[in-house]
Amino acid sequence: MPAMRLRQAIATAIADEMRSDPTVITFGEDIAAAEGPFKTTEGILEEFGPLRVRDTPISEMGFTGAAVGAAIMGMKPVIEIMFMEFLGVALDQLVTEAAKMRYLSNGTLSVPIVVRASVGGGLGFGSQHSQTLENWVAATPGLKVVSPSDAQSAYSLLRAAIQDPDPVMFLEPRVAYAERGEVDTNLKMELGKARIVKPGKDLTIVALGQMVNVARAAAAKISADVEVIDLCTIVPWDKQCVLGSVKKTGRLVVVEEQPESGGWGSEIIAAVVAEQFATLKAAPFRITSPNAPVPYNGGLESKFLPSPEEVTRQIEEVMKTGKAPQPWWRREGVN
Amino acid sequence: MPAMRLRQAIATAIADEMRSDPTVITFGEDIAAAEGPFKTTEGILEEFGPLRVRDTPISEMGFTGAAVGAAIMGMKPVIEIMFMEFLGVALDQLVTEAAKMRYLSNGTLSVPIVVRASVGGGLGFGSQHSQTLENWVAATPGLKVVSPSDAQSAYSLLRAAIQDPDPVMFLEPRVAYAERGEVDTNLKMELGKARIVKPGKDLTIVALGQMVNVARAAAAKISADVEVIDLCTIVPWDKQCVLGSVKKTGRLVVVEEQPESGGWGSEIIAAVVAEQFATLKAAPFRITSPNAPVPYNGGLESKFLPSPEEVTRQIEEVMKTGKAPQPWWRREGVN
Amino acid sequence: MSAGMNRRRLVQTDPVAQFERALEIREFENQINGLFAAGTIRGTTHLCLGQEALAIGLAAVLRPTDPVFATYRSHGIALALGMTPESVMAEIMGKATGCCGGLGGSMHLCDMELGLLPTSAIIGGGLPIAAGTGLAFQIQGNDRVGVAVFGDGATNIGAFHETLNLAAIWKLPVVFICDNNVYAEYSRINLTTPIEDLHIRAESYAMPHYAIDGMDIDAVTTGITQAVERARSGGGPTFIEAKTYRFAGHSRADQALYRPEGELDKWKPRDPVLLMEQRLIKKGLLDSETAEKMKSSMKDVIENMVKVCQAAPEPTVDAMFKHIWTPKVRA
Amino acid sequence: MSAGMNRRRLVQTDPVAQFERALEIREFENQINGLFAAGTIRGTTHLCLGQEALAIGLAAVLRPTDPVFATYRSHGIALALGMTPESVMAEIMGKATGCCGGLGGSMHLCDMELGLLPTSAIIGGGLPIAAGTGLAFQIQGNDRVGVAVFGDGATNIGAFHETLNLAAIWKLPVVFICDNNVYAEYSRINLTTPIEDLHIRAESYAMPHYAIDGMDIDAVTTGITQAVERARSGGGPTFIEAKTYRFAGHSRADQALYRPEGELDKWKPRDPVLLMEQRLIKKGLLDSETAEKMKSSMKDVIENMVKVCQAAPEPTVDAMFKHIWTPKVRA
Ligand SMILES: Cc1ncc(C[n+]2csc(CCOP(=O)(O)OP(=O)(O)O)c2C)c(N)n1
Ligand SMILES: Cc1ncc(C[n+]2csc(CCOP(=O)(O)OP(=O)(O)O)c2C)c(N)n1
Ligand SMILES: [Mg+2]
Ligand SMILES: [Mg+2]
Repeated sequence: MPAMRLRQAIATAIADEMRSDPTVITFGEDIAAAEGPFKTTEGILEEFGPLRVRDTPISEMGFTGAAVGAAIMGMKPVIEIMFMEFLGVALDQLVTEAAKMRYLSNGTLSVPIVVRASVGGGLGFGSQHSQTLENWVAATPGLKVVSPSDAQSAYSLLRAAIQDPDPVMFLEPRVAYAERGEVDTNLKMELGKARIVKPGKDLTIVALGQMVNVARAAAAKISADVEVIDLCTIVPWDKQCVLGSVKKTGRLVVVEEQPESGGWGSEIIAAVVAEQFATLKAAPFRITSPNAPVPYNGGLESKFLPSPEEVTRQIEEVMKTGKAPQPWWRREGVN
Repeated sequence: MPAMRLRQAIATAIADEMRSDPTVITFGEDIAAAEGPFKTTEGILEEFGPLRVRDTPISEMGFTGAAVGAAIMGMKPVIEIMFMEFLGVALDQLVTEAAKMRYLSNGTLSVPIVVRASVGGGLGFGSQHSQTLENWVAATPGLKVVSPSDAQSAYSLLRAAIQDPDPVMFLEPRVAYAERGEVDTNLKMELGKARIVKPGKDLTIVALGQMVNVARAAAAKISADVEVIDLCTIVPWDKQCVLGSVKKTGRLVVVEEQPESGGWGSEIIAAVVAEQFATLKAAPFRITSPNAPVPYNGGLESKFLPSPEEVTRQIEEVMKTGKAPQPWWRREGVN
Repeated sequence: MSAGMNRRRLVQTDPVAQFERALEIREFENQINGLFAAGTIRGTTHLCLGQEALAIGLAAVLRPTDPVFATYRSHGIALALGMTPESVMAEIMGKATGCCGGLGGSMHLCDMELGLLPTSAIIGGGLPIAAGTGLAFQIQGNDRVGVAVFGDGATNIGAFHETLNLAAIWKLPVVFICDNNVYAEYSRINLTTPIEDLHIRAESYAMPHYAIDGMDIDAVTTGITQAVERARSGGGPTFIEAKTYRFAGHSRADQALYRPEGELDKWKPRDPVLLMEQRLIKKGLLDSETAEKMKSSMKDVIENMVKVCQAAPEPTVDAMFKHIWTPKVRA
Repeated sequence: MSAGMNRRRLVQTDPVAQFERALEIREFENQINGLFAAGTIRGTTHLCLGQEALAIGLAAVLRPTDPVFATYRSHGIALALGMTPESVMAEIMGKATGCCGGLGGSMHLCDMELGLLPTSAIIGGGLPIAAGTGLAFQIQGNDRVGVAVFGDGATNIGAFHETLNLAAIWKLPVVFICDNNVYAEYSRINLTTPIEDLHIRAESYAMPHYAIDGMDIDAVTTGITQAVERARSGGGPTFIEAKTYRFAGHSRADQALYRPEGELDKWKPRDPVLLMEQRLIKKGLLDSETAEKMKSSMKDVIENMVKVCQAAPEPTVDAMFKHIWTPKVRA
């Protein structure tokens, strides 16, 4: 099994899909000739040529819409939104057009597009280039929302996303683009299915994207036997897997990169609590970023993002007390 | 105390603020000469003239940004996004520019804008004109999100929003524009403060916008003594009020217009569960719309939105069983 | 051949059938107007009175395989392209027999057999999608053409700009048709747009452009044909501004009292349906008597159709969940 | 008077000070380049080498009360407007002494005393905001002018189109300056934009427009003056295209290997700093020897400044919560 960087896994998935399906095309800003600002489309133009692989003007609304139009006429566009924030100039096409097109065509049209976007903090890109912003797309029936955490899941989930007949938002943890991992190109992963990346019996952590590694690192240090679930897909999320795990452990912690308020993690908690209230052994809670813009300064940005140390500390505490601990910014009285 | 329609309460609040503060200005599509597609700006152009009251081209990104610019140069723009969905072409300016401007100016700038948008279903406007979409804006540190439920709260909250030094997203329940209520123009309401619109001791309902009336109607029928909280502000929401209420009742139900997945209600549940897990007497849960686009057909749209009957039924059930009931679409096996 | 395809073929071949279709649209819109005024139908609606020639011209020139992305103001385009009055009216009434099963409503019409993509209620929403259909055809190497129809007001939204630039730089087989009916909601175009001839905006993209008389079916047909042929033969996109006039208000409740006095009267003699009739009579293809008969029988047909639709079934509850996700088909 | 205001006054009055400031920018950017290459600074950065004359010209013509909304590529504009190298460098290093307390970074510079609004890292993000500042001035009835500076690539984003139209229809006192440095990231302008002279896009909005030689400080000053005066005197907005050339890559890691062979060399004799020097010497305001001395002493100054910034304190944790909400002030 070859080890490759996450960004190479992305490029490999696109290439493999383009090879096996001539309707797959890809475009975005500087993804063709320059092979992508994050080199996630290395070799794609060279192999598949300028008809199927294109650079676009800086026109996210225009090219996202173009993807929708191409999709309903038989193509499978995979487009790149360089930083998730740029979807703020194109959201209409994804949420209000693409995700409702099947419904409004009385089921006669499908919109098989994949909108890839790099997300997340940790690289010193500042407050307009470091968020994950799942909330922009998470409450959209008709749209799937997926986020890999390593090279293998990037490869397998992206292939599944491209094969999916409906629009998929594919959130790539930017900080992990350079990370290497083994990739089995035959391994299939299904959208909507979570992965248990570390089994355990005392407490369930649900994490996503770059927080999966944080959760894993914490799990290795925590004295209790923690189960770590890589959610992989936020919409539709794998209720069965999470409920099954919490049924076993009785304890639930969501580790989420988004700010405390308004993120996808509360959805997991609310759903689990509604279904398993009686059997929970401790208060379920979220470990998140604070309600603040992502700071540029390196020290602050590390502090801002949930860290293995913070996760460890909070989980040790809930194991002891059964109560939801305070996050660091309340503990330290800074917010 | 005069009785007025909610839409008149909006116009009155804008007029009163424009009278007392010459920096308040207002613009949007057809809000001046035509006095607003929903007549929420009746009389404003006539009284304040075309310098301060303007019709705009169909350019939501352009005029939302213009509001930001005018705000940092000393004005207080109140702008109208006719239907919340149209923010999909302008989100960048609100979330990525306005809400981060104070932070990125090292505290030297404030952005006192109010972005008004009509929201919600019930009027047969179909899937692209009927959503509430709080999720687009709810996870944005720096941005307040407010929604009135009747003429009084529309008046008082809008005045507070205009007076607020930071950007405020003001979501107006479209279906209630024509509803009348008494308005005390001296009554002040603070952003971030909820209202207990019906006290009770057995169960806490948290509702927002047009769901407040639904919750009230249900509360009147439910055999238990239900407390109904009109949340009024989603960001920052009134934790103290909700926690205080649930402390008393031990039971929490959120009635929310958004689809089941991804709405603001789960945030309330997650926060309450984290803090009051040990004292809850029943599983907290949400009563929402299903995960589907808003249907046009009248019968279906009524079914789609949480109704007093559905709320009553589910709350009677949780009072009996302590368990979260199934929503109608699972009960009826249609989804 | 389906009823819709038959209806489409008619407007493509027979000038009298075109006139009849124009009458049908006119009568349909008048009925809709009455039904909304009476409160029989809920929601909102946007009539195309005065814009019938553009709809007919589109249907006459385009093939059913050329997808059209239009707006909430598309009853006329839907009927012209061949959709049956029943499927459109039932949709507007929210009936299960409507083209979207009653879940879309007046603003959301669709018939893929005839090339009508789901109309969008978002200004500018359809433009990039139409460009995208052209992108698909370019890659597929066929000679299909994507078409976007949108209003004068839509030329001020960002998506318009981005789409025209993208279509131009990629030389996509697309035709952009701006139906300049002088108003965007309650605002006359001059109040929001500092130029008179919108088509000159195409200069920003080095895209061919021209205005056509949107009230004149022949001018419409010629103008669209030229652009469609350019697109089909690999010549890239064209921007057409069709000068029309909105005879009705913007939407259901609007009386259009904001119009300058006399403006409507000035346009009335240019009524596209009237012009069609006059031209057919002049050409000897129609006489006044027949025309009058056609009108009154069309009234009956549409009135009957309305009754049929009123009696049609409502959608069942499960319908609202039916078309959100594509069912998984395993290879 | 603050150090910044003093620095601003200098570039407004003294051509040799302008040259010195251009040298400062040049040296600053070279230092930044080295620091990033060495990995001393994290994140990303965008150099303005080749675009110094535009920055200086802006600062020379505008008053500190005329707000400028620029982009992530604004080290030069910040220094030209008068910000101290320390406040910019410390910001890029994430230090508490930076203009944004180290929370913004290279892409987010701001100094309201000098009229630099927080630069935006979103393409087109600043355009409508600049228009909005003009709206405020129009209502307030003062003679201030709002300015947007953006790249060639930004002329393809929807916000550009919406903003120019809005500014034109409202006759706002705004100047739009497109710094056409030939590239948007790794794409040459001709690959994404089907016209050569971007300023003609203003025709779509009936807005005055022209190109200026962005490498020539005199042309820049004259061109901006004309537009600013029009705006100040109630004549509305202007669109200026400054033709420049990006001498460096797009951002930190970029070697710009995609450039056509010889292109950079062709532009090198048009280096704006070189042209300034030549012109001053020709005018007898400077001699070569002094110029060389200025260069080497500038190098020392900037190197020392870097050391000072490196020794500056990091922001404390509470800083990240300080400027999210405006503290409530009760009347
Ligand atoms: C993004 C967006 N903004 C605003 C609206 C509200 N709106 C609906 S129709 C309309 C006027 C459109 O005018 P025009 O483009 O000329 O088309 P017409 O209605 O005349 O056919 C407006 C502003 C919308 N649907 N979408
Ligand atoms: C909406 C948006 N899309 C894409 C980007 C990524 N991006 C950053 S700089 C850049 C190129 C901009 O080129 P240009 O406008 O010519 O400015 P320059 O960098 O040359 O100064 C791009 C595409 C962005 N920041 N915002
Ligand atoms: Mg119009
Ligand atoms: Mg450039």
